[in-house]
Amino acid sequence: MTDSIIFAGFGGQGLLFAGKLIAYGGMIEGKEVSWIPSYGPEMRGGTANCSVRISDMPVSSPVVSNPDYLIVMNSPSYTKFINSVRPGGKVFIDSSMIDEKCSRTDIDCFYIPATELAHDNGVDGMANIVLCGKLLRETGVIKTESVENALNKIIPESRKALIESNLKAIQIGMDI
Amino acid sequence: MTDSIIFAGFGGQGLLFAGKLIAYGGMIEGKEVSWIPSYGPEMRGGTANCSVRISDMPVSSPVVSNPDYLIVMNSPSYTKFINSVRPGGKVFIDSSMIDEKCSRTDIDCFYIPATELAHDNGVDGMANIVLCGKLLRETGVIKTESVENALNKIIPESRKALIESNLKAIQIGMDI
Amino acid sequence: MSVVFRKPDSMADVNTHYCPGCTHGIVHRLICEIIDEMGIEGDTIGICPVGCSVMAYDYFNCDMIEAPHGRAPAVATGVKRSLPDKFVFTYQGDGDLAAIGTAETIHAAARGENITIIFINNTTYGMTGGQMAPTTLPGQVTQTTPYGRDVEKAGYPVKMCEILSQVDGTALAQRVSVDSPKEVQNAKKAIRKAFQIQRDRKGFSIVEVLSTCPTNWGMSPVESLERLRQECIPYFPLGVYKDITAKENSND
Amino acid sequence: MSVVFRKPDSMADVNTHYCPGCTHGIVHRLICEIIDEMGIEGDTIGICPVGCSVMAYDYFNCDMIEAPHGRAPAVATGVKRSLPDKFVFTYQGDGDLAAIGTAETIHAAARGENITIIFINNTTYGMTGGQMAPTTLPGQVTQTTPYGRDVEKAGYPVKMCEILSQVDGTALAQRVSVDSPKEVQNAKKAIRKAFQIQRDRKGFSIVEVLSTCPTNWGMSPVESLERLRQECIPYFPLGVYKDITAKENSND
Amino acid sequence: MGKINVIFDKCKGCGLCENACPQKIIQIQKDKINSHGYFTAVCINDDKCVGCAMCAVMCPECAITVERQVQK
Amino acid sequence: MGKINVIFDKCKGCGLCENACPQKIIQIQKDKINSHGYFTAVCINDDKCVGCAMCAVMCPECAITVERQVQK
Amino acid sequence: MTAERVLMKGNEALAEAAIRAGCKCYFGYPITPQTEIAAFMAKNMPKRGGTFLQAESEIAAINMVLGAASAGVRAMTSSSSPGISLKSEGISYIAASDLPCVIINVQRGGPGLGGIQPAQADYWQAVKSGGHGDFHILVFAPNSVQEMADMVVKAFEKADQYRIPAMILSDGMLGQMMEPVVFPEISDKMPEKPWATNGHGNKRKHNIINTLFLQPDELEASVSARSKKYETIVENEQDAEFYLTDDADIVVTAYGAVSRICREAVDEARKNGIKAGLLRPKVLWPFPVKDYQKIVPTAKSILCAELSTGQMIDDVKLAVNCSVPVEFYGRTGGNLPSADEIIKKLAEINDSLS
Amino acid sequence: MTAERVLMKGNEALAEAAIRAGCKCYFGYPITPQTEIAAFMAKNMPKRGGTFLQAESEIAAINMVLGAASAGVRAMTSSSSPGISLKSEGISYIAASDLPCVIINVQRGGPGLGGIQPAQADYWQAVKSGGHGDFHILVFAPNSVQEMADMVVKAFEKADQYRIPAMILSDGMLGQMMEPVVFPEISDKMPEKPWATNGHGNKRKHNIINTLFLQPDELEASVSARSKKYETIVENEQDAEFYLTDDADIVVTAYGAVSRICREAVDEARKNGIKAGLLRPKVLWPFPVKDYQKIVPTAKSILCAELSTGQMIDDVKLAVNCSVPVEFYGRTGGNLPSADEIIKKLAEINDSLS
Ligand SMILES: Cc1ncc(C[n+]2csc(CCOP(=O)(O)OP(=O)(O)O)c2C)c(N)n1
Ligand SMILES: Cc1ncc(C[n+]2csc(CCOP(=O)(O)OP(=O)(O)O)c2C)c(N)n1
Ligand code: SF4
Ligand code: SF4
Ligand code: SF4
Ligand code: SF4
Ligand code: SF4
Ligand code: SF4
Ligand SMILES: [Mg+2]
Ligand SMILES: [Mg+2]
Repeated sequence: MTDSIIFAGFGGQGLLFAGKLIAYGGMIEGKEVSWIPSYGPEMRGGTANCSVRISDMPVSSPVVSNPDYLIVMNSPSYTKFINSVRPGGKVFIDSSMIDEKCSRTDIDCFYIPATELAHDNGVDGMANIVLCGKLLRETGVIKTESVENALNKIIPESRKALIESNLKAIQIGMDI
Repeated sequence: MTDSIIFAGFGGQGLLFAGKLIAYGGMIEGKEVSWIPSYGPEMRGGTANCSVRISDMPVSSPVVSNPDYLIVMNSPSYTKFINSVRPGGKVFIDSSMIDEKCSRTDIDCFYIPATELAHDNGVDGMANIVLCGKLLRETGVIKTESVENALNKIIPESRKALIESNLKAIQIGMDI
Repeated sequence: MSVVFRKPDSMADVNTHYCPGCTHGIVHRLICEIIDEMGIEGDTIGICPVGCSVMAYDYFNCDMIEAPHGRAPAVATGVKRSLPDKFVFTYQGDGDLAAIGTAETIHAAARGENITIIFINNTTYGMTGGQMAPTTLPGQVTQTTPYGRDVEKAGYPVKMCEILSQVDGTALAQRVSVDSPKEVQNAKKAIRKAFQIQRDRKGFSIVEVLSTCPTNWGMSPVESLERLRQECIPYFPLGVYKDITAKENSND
Repeated sequence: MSVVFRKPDSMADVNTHYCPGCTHGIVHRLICEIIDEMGIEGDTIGICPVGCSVMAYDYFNCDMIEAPHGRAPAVATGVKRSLPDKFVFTYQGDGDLAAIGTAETIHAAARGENITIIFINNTTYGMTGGQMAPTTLPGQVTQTTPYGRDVEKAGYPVKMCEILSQVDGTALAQRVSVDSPKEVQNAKKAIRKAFQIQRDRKGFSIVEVLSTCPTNWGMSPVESLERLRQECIPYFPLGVYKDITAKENSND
Repeated sequence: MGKINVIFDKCKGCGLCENACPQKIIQIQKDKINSHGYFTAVCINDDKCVGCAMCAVMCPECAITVERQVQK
Repeated sequence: MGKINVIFDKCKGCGLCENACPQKIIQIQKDKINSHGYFTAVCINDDKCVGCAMCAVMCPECAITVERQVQK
Repeated sequence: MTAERVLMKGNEALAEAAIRAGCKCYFGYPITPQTEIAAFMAKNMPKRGGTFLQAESEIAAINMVLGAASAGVRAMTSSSSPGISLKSEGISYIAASDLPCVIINVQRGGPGLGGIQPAQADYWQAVKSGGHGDFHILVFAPNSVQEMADMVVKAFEKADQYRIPAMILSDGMLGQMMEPVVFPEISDKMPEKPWATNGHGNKRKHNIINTLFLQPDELEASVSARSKKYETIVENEQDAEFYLTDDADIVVTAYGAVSRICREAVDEARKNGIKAGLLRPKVLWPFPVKDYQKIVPTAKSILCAELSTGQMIDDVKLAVNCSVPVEFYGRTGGNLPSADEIIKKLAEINDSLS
Repeated sequence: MTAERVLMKGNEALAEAAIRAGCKCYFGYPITPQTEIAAFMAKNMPKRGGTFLQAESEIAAINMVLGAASAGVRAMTSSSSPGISLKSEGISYIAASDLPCVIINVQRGGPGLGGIQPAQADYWQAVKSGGHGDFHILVFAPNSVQEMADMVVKAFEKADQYRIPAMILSDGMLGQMMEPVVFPEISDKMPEKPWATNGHGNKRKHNIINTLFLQPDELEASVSARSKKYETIVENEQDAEFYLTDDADIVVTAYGAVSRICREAVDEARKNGIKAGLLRPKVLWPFPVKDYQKIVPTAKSILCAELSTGQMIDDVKLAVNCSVPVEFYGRTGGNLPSADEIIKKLAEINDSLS
């Protein structure tokens, strides 16, 4: 079983971090994982995205062309990736940022006003993590506690407050 | 039949030119010829030498290790090359410059005070050509008129006097 | 009402790939304005080496060549020696011109190569993601000077106009800025002078343009102009470092 | 009677491959004298790139490295960063340092790399048989300027001390000559100063030595010294172009 | 009297024009993203435009055309 | 009072010592070639040597050793 | 924390492992897609007693490595394709000086400026001629972040052992991706380097690092001595990984990034009844000829897959003595083949076999 | 004077022929043993309406060539081994820009600074990878002063025809030796170059010379188009010379300087009753595979002789599909084998055959 996920949006929305968090969680569960960003000058245009795979077997190519899951936080990325999602796949859309509605019937789309929710709940700028919460809830790609463990690994102890707010953001996503 | 010749001495003694002259003469006779200088930093030490081959067949390597004939104009070169001459070979030694006498019995050595002869005959600095004259006389490697033709080709008409003195130097060598 | 400002003809009508507020675009336009004003689009060959402006071949309507990193002055020399009657300019970044291309720059100048160099000093390697450039200011944080440029270890910034003023073939070495409309107009004058020097076969001309890189400076475009004024100009003083036409032109 | 002059200990007791009267040998000796006087033979690493002096690794008794053409300052940087307490010097020709190695030279200076460069300016490429060097004088006939160096086509000579004086990391840039016993002694003083600057970790030091190449100049050694005086020194004026220790030392 | 025209799809909303305008009549509108994903500059008070072209001179994208009543 | 010693096999006969000697007492002898093929420098008047070492200072081959009566 | 798995980019894992392996000097020049190596070094070297220096060019960087290696310290440089071309003179000199060092090539698309996505079109440059003259360098080909770390350690060790430059021939994919990596325990005992030019301290004769031999016989002796060394290396350092090759009709062979995809393709092909296997060279020079010889008796066909128009394929043919037909599948420009593309090719070959 | 034989150095004959072939720009940097090319150009270009320019480095020189070639003129540079390494990035760019030009490598001993006597150790660098990325250049291998002249003319023509860099892979012996040469009649009609960046004069769209393609699919398309061109060249431009191969048991194969010595050895060996022949590649890329195929039916053994530790030998093995055993004889460091050395080797092989 391999799950593949694309995280896409503007630079600064934390999508590379979100991808890394999920991958790290998978690793903690003992799975094979990979993460790869799109890189190079096109980054400068302002978009940033990454591919993550979580698998029971060695990961072949880390580059994902047809994701099972898509987390998307801006309109250009939505347009770019929505049709690449595999039939049966799930898409998590920050509806605070994206007005479009998907017409595909072979995938599940979740419209989450993540940016607003984050703002309203005092975790400004953590829309990415809110969406991760929803991803966990809807897909079970990894366990919630794995993400919690991952946070403890990735974020240095000195910034404990940051861990707290990340956890809060996940909870918000889980709760929608 | 291939004749191979080494011309060796100090830079400035005109040995590269002498080699070229003989090779040119051979070419005029329709033979296959080659000329190659020793090159590179060792030139700077002050020695200059070149190898010439004159042949009925295509020349393989232009580099001569065991010459049939050797024209030599300084003592270091004499030491360096005298033992490389093939048995039966001929050596033309500028005895104005070289005091050594050869003890080999399997080769013919000609001691010509070429530098003095050139000076005394008003063709100063043409000891190299004097030695070529002797070479022609003793070996017949090419015909004398071929050298004359070669001179006419190599030296521009504007410097006719130079051709004259070269011819004179050859004659001196022939006449010894 | 008449149009008093519009895109110059020699500038291609396409969207650039530059980040918002990057001043590369301003300098492109100035060059095109001069090309238009001098009517030389058909006689000009532009050369852009690697750097953020590598794709400028799509933005200028004159013939264009992409050069390897740092080698534009050599490529320009090859073109100019082949076509001495054409205008040849290069458009180079600070990493390109003042690091890997140092030798090519100085020797094109020493040859008095009759070309014009537009030199974009944005104190960083823009294209590769913001590493230290030879022009990175002391203390400036970049990807490869994460603790700020320590001149003891990483060396001092290189001042190309100052250096080139010591090279005999240099006809013009001038440093300008694009931080305000006034400076932009000054920059344009300098670029015009450079092209005129080339037209008059007077030798090597270089215009160094202090420029911004909002993306890698981590600032807004407007803040970037401010930094340019507050930090860059004091370190890299604007002015004419060498101009062999200065005397003749002194009553301009 | 006591010996007042003899071969320095750090100079190998071998015959050199240099042409008769070539002043490379004088400069070698001066460096060795300084090494002896400072007692640093065991702490010194010398680097000779390609050029007539490439085989100098056989002439100096300290540890020696042969560098690719033009790259000695980079090699020296690698050594010095690994062994900051050792003395590192390079010995480079004008073709090497001022043509192919221009970037390496200028950037070692800009980094204030704590090394010493001895720069032999003999206005030609000696080793390869006398081609034009960046320092070849206008009008000078060489293998590649058979009609004399035409500055219009072949460019102007490059003046490295002048250029390096504009580089912030340069601690010492001084031009000396070896055309007479007096100048040789001056040259020695400059070389000593350079090594002292290195010892005191003050940065990059370069001593440019106007030198002869009798073979490729087509002159006798004595005539060559005369040319050096008459033609080279006027074009490349001797003197201190930069010395950050000048003030402290002014009462020397 | 002047007038500017911002080419909607060329503008990257960098704000350099806004910063340069002596009349302070340019703003980056936050309503409509162009095809490249940028909010763009607009002139918020056509009447006050003097046609000085300072905005255009600073625009890195050549996104501004300026017209002016030319005397004489 | 001084004295020079030219190492025969190191000298290349370049004449720089000859040229530098204030006493004009060095000459390149034309009698004997050394092992590298050079005529070499010799001091032609030991008595006049002042031991100034100018010759040695100019010798590219380090072929000259100089001795001198050191006062004090 | 040694035994812990951490998630890291290939470039960063390599840089961390290099520091652990005792790399004391890093000299580099920015180029995508390897900038993370320099960034990591810039951040960590100063804290851990090493030198990070951004050179003015790739040429300066490789020559700084020459200097540091001469001084006897472990030194490294990294770049990507065009930058490696610029280093080729320097690499030839380092090889000719018998100096150990490590060179990283995170390959991108070429020729010329090309692109910045993964490619394997510098194979020849790495294994045949990263410069003029007769010489070789050790070439390691990782295919995971773990191997980026492991192989750089090995590269430093082998470089010192044989006094030879060693290269990690990686690519943009391996450099940019994150995977779990466990850093190995590394002995901090460094080998003696009595040949180093680090100042003789009046205790030994001066050391000389040089490559010039004007006398042909001397140069030939030096080249021959190096050839002898190469023979030892060819004997001892070949390395490859076998996957399901024992009974394979078709052996896919691939290194680096593309080998991962081929492994998936082999698994899938097996499901479709195609007897496929994978032979993955882990060292490209010396080429693992002995390992290829092992498949000769059983393999009916070989499929060589590369991110190039076909470079390693020649070595594969020679390794099997042209006795097994070798097919090719290549992608270029930064494109990676999908497993499906490989499977399709396998199916075609399989059909032709029967 | 066209039909006249003149005695000239290989380097000078090449330079003269280049000027006759319409070379308008020469850019070079001094290095032994090719300095005569630059010296000749310096003397003659100004008189004959061309440009001679001594560049500040080999890198500058190759990039000046890039510029001049872009401008549409015939341009050339020359160097020797280490200098060619420095040009490798530029060569990759020129190839990627589909620009025609001529590059001369008068090979010397390596690696590193090596020596200045003849060698053939840059074979791989010339035919496999004079730089990063998938590309090829035409490689001509003269073995006489006459061919130094003839092949440079051909190199200019073929370079223009295919828009590809062409190299003359010579060596110190061929460069330094004099032999009679007859300069060929050359048409002074130059091909049209509508792609040149020589100023559009408002008469056409602007031309662009570039190598960057950030989109993998675009870069792949560009690489594939160039591969197609290479296929045409491989089909049409192979060239080799056969000497007594028809009935030869042992075919010696060698190019350049060493092929001359092998020819003498073949003649001598025949006298001793050894049925030897010589197959001499005149073009090294594309390698004359078709010509090698011709000897497969009859040859019992091949002896590959090179001034290297063995580089062309791999291509020879592949060209005969490993179906004929290939032996090797190599000298390095600037040494040339004597005919006797080759004959001895031939005798050994001959003995082993019976
Ligand atoms: C030989 C080589 N080395 C490195 C690179 C990577 N590279 C691309 S652009 C660039 C420098 C960009 O900086 P700069 O010249 O200052 O231009 P900017 O992007 O800042 O405008 C570098 C190092 C390359 N393409 N080629
Ligand atoms: C890359 C490279 N290019 C060219 C050469 C040939 N070469 C050897 S020494 C030299 C220059 C010598 O001139 P200079 O540095 O002035 O030293 P000099 O011999 O005059 O003392 C050159 C070009 C080389 N060895 N390597
Ligand atoms: S990275 Fe910097 S220099 Fe490059 S386009 Fe963006 S702002 Fe401009
Ligand atoms: S060629 Fe010139 S620089 Fe070289 S050793 Fe001879 S005189 Fe000295
Ligand atoms: S033309 Fe002048 S006044 Fe009008 S908008 Fe532009 S800057 Fe403002
Ligand atoms: S300066 Fe140009 S790009 Fe920037 S906001 Fe104004 S119109 Fe838009
Ligand atoms: S200076 Fe030295 S080498 Fe020259 S002649 Fe005098 S002793 Fe001999
Ligand atoms: S020491 Fe002085 S006086 Fe004596 S020989 Fe030498 S230069 Fe002449
Ligand atoms: Mg920059
Ligand atoms: Mg010199």
